[in-house]
Amino acid sequence: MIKKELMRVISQQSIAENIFELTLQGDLVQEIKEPGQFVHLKVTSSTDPLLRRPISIANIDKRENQFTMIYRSEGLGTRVLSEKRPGETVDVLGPLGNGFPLDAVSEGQTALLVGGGIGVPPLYELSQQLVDKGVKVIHVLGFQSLSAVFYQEKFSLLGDTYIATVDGSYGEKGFVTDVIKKYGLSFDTLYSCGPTPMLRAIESEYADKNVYISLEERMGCGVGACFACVCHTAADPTGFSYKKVCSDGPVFKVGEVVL
Amino acid sequence: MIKKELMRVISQQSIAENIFELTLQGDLVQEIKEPGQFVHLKVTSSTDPLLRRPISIANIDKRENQFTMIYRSEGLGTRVLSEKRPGETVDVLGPLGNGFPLDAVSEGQTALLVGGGIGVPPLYELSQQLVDKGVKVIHVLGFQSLSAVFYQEKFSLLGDTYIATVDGSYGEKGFVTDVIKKYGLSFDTLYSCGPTPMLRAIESEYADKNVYISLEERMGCGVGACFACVCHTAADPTGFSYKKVCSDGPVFKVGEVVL
Amino acid sequence: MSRLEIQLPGLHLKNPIMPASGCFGFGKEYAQFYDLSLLGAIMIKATTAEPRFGNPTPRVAETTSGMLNAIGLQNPGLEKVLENELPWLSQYDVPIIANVAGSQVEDYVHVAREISKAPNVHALELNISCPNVKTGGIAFGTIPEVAAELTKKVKDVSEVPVYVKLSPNVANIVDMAKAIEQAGADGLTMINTLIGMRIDLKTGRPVLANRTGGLSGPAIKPVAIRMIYEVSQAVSIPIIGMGGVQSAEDVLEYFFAGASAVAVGTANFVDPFVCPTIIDELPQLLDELGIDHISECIGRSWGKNAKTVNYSS
Amino acid sequence: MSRLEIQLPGLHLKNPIMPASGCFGFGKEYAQFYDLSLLGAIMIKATTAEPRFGNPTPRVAETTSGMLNAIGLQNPGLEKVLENELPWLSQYDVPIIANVAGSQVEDYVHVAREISKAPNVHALELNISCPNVKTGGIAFGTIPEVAAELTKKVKDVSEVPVYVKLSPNVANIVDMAKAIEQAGADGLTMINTLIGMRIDLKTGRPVLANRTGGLSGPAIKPVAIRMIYEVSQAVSIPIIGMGGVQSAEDVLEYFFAGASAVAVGTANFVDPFVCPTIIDELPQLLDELGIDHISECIGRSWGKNAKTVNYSS
Ligand SMILES: Cc1cc2nc3c(=O)[nH]c(=O)nc-3n(C[C@H](O)[C@H](O)[C@H](O)COP(=O)(O)OP(=O)(O)OC[C@H]3O[C@@H](n4cnc5c(N)ncnc54)[C@H](O)[C@@H]3O)c2cc1C
Ligand SMILES: Cc1cc2nc3c(=O)[nH]c(=O)nc-3n(C[C@H](O)[C@H](O)[C@H](O)COP(=O)(O)OP(=O)(O)OC[C@H]3O[C@@H](n4cnc5c(N)ncnc54)[C@H](O)[C@@H]3O)c2cc1C
Ligand SMILES: Cc1cc2nc3c(=O)[nH]c(=O)nc-3n(C[C@H](O)[C@H](O)[C@H](O)COP(=O)(O)O)c2cc1C
Ligand SMILES: Cc1cc2nc3c(=O)[nH]c(=O)nc-3n(C[C@H](O)[C@H](O)[C@H](O)COP(=O)(O)O)c2cc1C
Ligand code: FES
Ligand code: FES
Repeated sequence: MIKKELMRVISQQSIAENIFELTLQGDLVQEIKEPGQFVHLKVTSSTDPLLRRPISIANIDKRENQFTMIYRSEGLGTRVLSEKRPGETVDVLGPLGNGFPLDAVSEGQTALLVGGGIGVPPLYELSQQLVDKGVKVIHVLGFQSLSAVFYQEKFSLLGDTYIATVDGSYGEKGFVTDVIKKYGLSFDTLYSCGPTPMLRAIESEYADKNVYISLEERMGCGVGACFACVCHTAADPTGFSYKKVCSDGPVFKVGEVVL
Repeated sequence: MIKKELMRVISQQSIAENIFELTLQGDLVQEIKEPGQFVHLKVTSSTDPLLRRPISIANIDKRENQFTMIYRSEGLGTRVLSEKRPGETVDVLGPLGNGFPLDAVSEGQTALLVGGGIGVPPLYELSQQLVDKGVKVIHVLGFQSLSAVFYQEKFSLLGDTYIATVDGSYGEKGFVTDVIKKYGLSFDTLYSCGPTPMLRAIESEYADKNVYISLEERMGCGVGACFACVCHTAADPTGFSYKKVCSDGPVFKVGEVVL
Repeated sequence: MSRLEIQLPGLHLKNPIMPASGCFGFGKEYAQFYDLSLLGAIMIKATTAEPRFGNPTPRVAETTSGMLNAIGLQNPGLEKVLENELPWLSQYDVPIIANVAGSQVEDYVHVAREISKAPNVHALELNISCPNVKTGGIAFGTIPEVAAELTKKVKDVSEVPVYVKLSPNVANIVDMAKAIEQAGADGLTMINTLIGMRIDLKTGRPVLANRTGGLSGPAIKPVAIRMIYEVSQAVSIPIIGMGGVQSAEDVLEYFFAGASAVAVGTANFVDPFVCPTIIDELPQLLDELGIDHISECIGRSWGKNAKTVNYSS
Repeated sequence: MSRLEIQLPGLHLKNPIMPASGCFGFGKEYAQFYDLSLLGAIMIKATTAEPRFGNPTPRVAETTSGMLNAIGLQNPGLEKVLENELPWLSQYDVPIIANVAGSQVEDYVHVAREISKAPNVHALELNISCPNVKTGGIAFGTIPEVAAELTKKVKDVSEVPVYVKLSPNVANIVDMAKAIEQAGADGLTMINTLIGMRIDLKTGRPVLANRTGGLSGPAIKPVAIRMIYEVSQAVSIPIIGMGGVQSAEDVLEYFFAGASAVAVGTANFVDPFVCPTIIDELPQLLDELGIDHISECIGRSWGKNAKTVNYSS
């Protein structure tokens, strides 16, 4: 069930250039169903900024009633969010949307988790849950440059982890798809979250495979009411049928929607 | 000289119902010339609220580089201001305007200081400077009710202090002018700050006397540029001549401007 | 009788608070948060004769204390609204105001005739002012004669009272309102969005795929208040006001200006509970202001030239 | 040549930043804060033939991320402006744009003829759009023919280029702009304020003594950007943009939309140093965006249908 709660800031720290890790506490945590779901944040009680900001859930700790998100300080909203200190509160609406299906891969099989930039965070909770389930995980994570890399060690503890940077300042130079090819990584299921061009590349390479992707779109309500975040369905690419990223997604099976 | 400075909050406390005493520290304090001048405050870096808020200077401590103001939490701006904690900063523009002339009364003479509600604060600094100068001060302070009364003791230490409340819940029941009459208080110079109806009453009673009043008006710029705060001059009550409350005032000699 | 109750043509409102069209879909999403029967009414998303996909994304952009939208009237079309959405809503004890849109007169007339037959549709809201559709929409909203003509035609076929939604993107809102009143409209709703734009410095292009969009939210409230103040004194049909409403205070400011009910749009996105919260807070605010019944607030700010308001119970 | 330098009819601007009319008086007050020669230009307070006291107070009211004003064109009148204000300003190395207002054609023509003779007045800004004067003002700003007629008459007598200030309170800003361009205007300035109102719940009355006022500040920026985007592609005279500008980013958003210079109004009240601060920050922002000269930004957002911009150096 979707809740709206003033959650307490437990910790906030910068973990890479303009990248922050924020942990919040509140009962809303008990409602989270799957990795890949997101929350919609109101960072101030003032009207500037006015709208909520969608941020993925990167780590869940139900025992402590806490969850963690990782976000980049981009514009006004995330900058204000990055100034929150422990003890302060954040107005959280969530959990929202449908996440990555765990049952799309079975114990003993291999899952390839492919993330780009701020698309990496939700894969961390996913990876932990897959490992708990006995699935072999391999991570391929793309970043702009060394200064933007985060969570490499954490992912490494869960499975093989390849890092690619666009400028080659760290790990492999190039895109995540290059890395997958170069090392001939094979998998039963691929889960991915990142910029649309990356998702398109994955779609064209592995259309025939068992692939799940998480999309980004500008949002209004975040709950399916305003029609801000729709995309065409692949079945009817120019017609009237549609999916809402906020409430039908953000995770879709590849080939379900038009990227 | 008018400065714009991010001043540090030294202390903030509630001293009566919805009334707060706020002390700020910064070099701007050295620029303050007279009691009755005011500052123009931006209470948030966001655009809501957008405009600055004019607040009088109630106490000056040049040695500590601090000044104190006393304000009522009215609407959005003063509510946000009242949430500032020590260590935080406030964006202050000031000192602004012309205050109460000290040379309008000489050593050994008597000054009557008449304040109403949030018009009382600037009289406190005025009273101290008059006493330093060897002037005998008498205070007549009007409030809505007991819960709104503040600084009675502090004023009492400087001179006779009469309190009037509109509802009679404390001190004399009625208006400050009633109290002045009732006790037949006489004076060489009268200084007053408060709601316009009170100032009008004083004007009509003591037009022939040596009286100085401090006006309130809604302001834009606070520095004389926007023509938001003008009033007609008594010499030309319907013509083109005018005074700006922010830069010509807020203190005027009674009979100088049309109330 | 409840101090929040308001009677308007076709509408018996428990309270004068309703979600604005397009900001509440067809109710399903917000039914997760509270019982929709708490609402005074619901203005459903614009319905057109045929289904519409709407504009490409991005469809929304944030502005200072406001937002731009260019949804493009996406909706499943008249048939599906009649088949699915309205029957689903009928489980709630709340009058529905059907927002009717189109690109030519025939569309409006057709949708109005059919949708006004639905048992839970108690009034129509003619959307002659959508800034986000290339043809129609806006034209109907800027030329009084065209608006009046359309109003007449729709009145002829509608089985429920017809409210016409005014666009603020005009030089003289009073002329428009009068023309529509003379054409037989039962009420007015105002305002729709102002036309605006945001440009992304990184891409150098407008943020919205549609380039321009409709500006809503607190930023536009002063424009709405002014227009309602002017129009409410020039016409004698009731006005449902909207534009940046977020609080009980905002609601009363609208009533003081001359509105008889208020719709809440963008604020639903900021706080899904905003409508029931406002409904809860109104009685206390009335107490603070010493007002017995909210209908006493209608047109309070008019002063001398105030006309008596007789359409509210 | 400086990367901020801009050439416009009559105006050689060191940089494209200038205070907007009515938000800077005649400069004296802000000269306490910085050297006015730092500014690209100064748009002085509206000047009328005779002195004006303006409207009763309260003259300003705050709105969410904006403000309303109803000053009513208070000014000392043409004679005093020529005698005192302009000579005082001539000590600074900054071109003056004289904002000319009136309630009938003759007034405009008289003021334009005389004030355009002042040596430091390099351009006129015809204020045909002041929402706060009962007669004239707004009428000139809403009917294209009337605006064009006035523009012609003023052009005939002015010794310096004439910019016309557009009102946003119209249904079709492009028609207005084209009519004024055809009438011979050298440039456009836009936008003036939107008409708005605030009501005080305690008194039950409008906050402004004038009841309605002009809405300015960040709240209106998206409307200004949209109008400049549309007008700049429809006319070939330059536009000085204004409306809610607070930062270097805002300035570039205006350039991308199609403006060739930008005026800052309300923000001066929030931060008296806002103009020099923006001027300081612009070069770094241009670096971040990889832009050599600010003139390259003009109309960047137009996309395919972009027309070449040739009036900027
Ligand atoms: C489902 C989902 C999950 C996301 N998860 C994360 C995450 O875990 N970590 C992270 O750093 N970012 C994430 N994002 C992107 C994040 O929402 C934006 O970076 C953020 O909204 C930018 O807000 P701002 O105030 O910093 O920027 P501004 O430019 O001030 O934002 C202006 C407006 O544009 C919207 N906006 C701007 N960029 C984006 C974007 N990329 N996607 C959607 N809306 C945008 C904002 O929400 C706001 O409404 C996610 C986006 C979506 C849709
Ligand atoms: C020269 C001067 C000195 C003042 N000194 C004091 C003081 O020492 N202590 C104190 O408590 N108050 C003082 N005031 C009044 C104070 O400025 C207002 O109470 C305050 O601006 C209200 O802001 P708000 O955000 O709480 O109310 P809001 O209603 O949110 O304010 C909305 C707008 O109206 C303006 N406004 C509202 N009330 C007033 C008012 N009475 N006078 C001027 N502008 C107003 C605000 O500045 C703001 O622009 C003074 C006013 C002036 C002009
Ligand atoms: C996302 C969105 C979609 C809208 N869709 C419609 C619509 O379909 N029909 C309509 O008449 N108005 C529509 N509107 C306008 C609102 O109903 C309302 O008139 C406007 O947003 C002002 O109110 P607000 O400031 O409370 O949002 C829409 C507004 C938004 C923000
Ligand atoms: C207090 C005030 C006074 C104004 N006076 C004038 C004026 O005399 N002439 C004019 O053309 N515009 C006047 N304007 C409009 C501004 O020049 C400007 O067009 C408008 O405020 C939008 O810019 P902003 O949002 O940066 O303030 C005034 C605006 C304000 C706020
Ligand atoms: S954000 Fe409103 S429907 Fe998805
Ligand atoms: S507040 Fe601007 S002139 Fe006084």
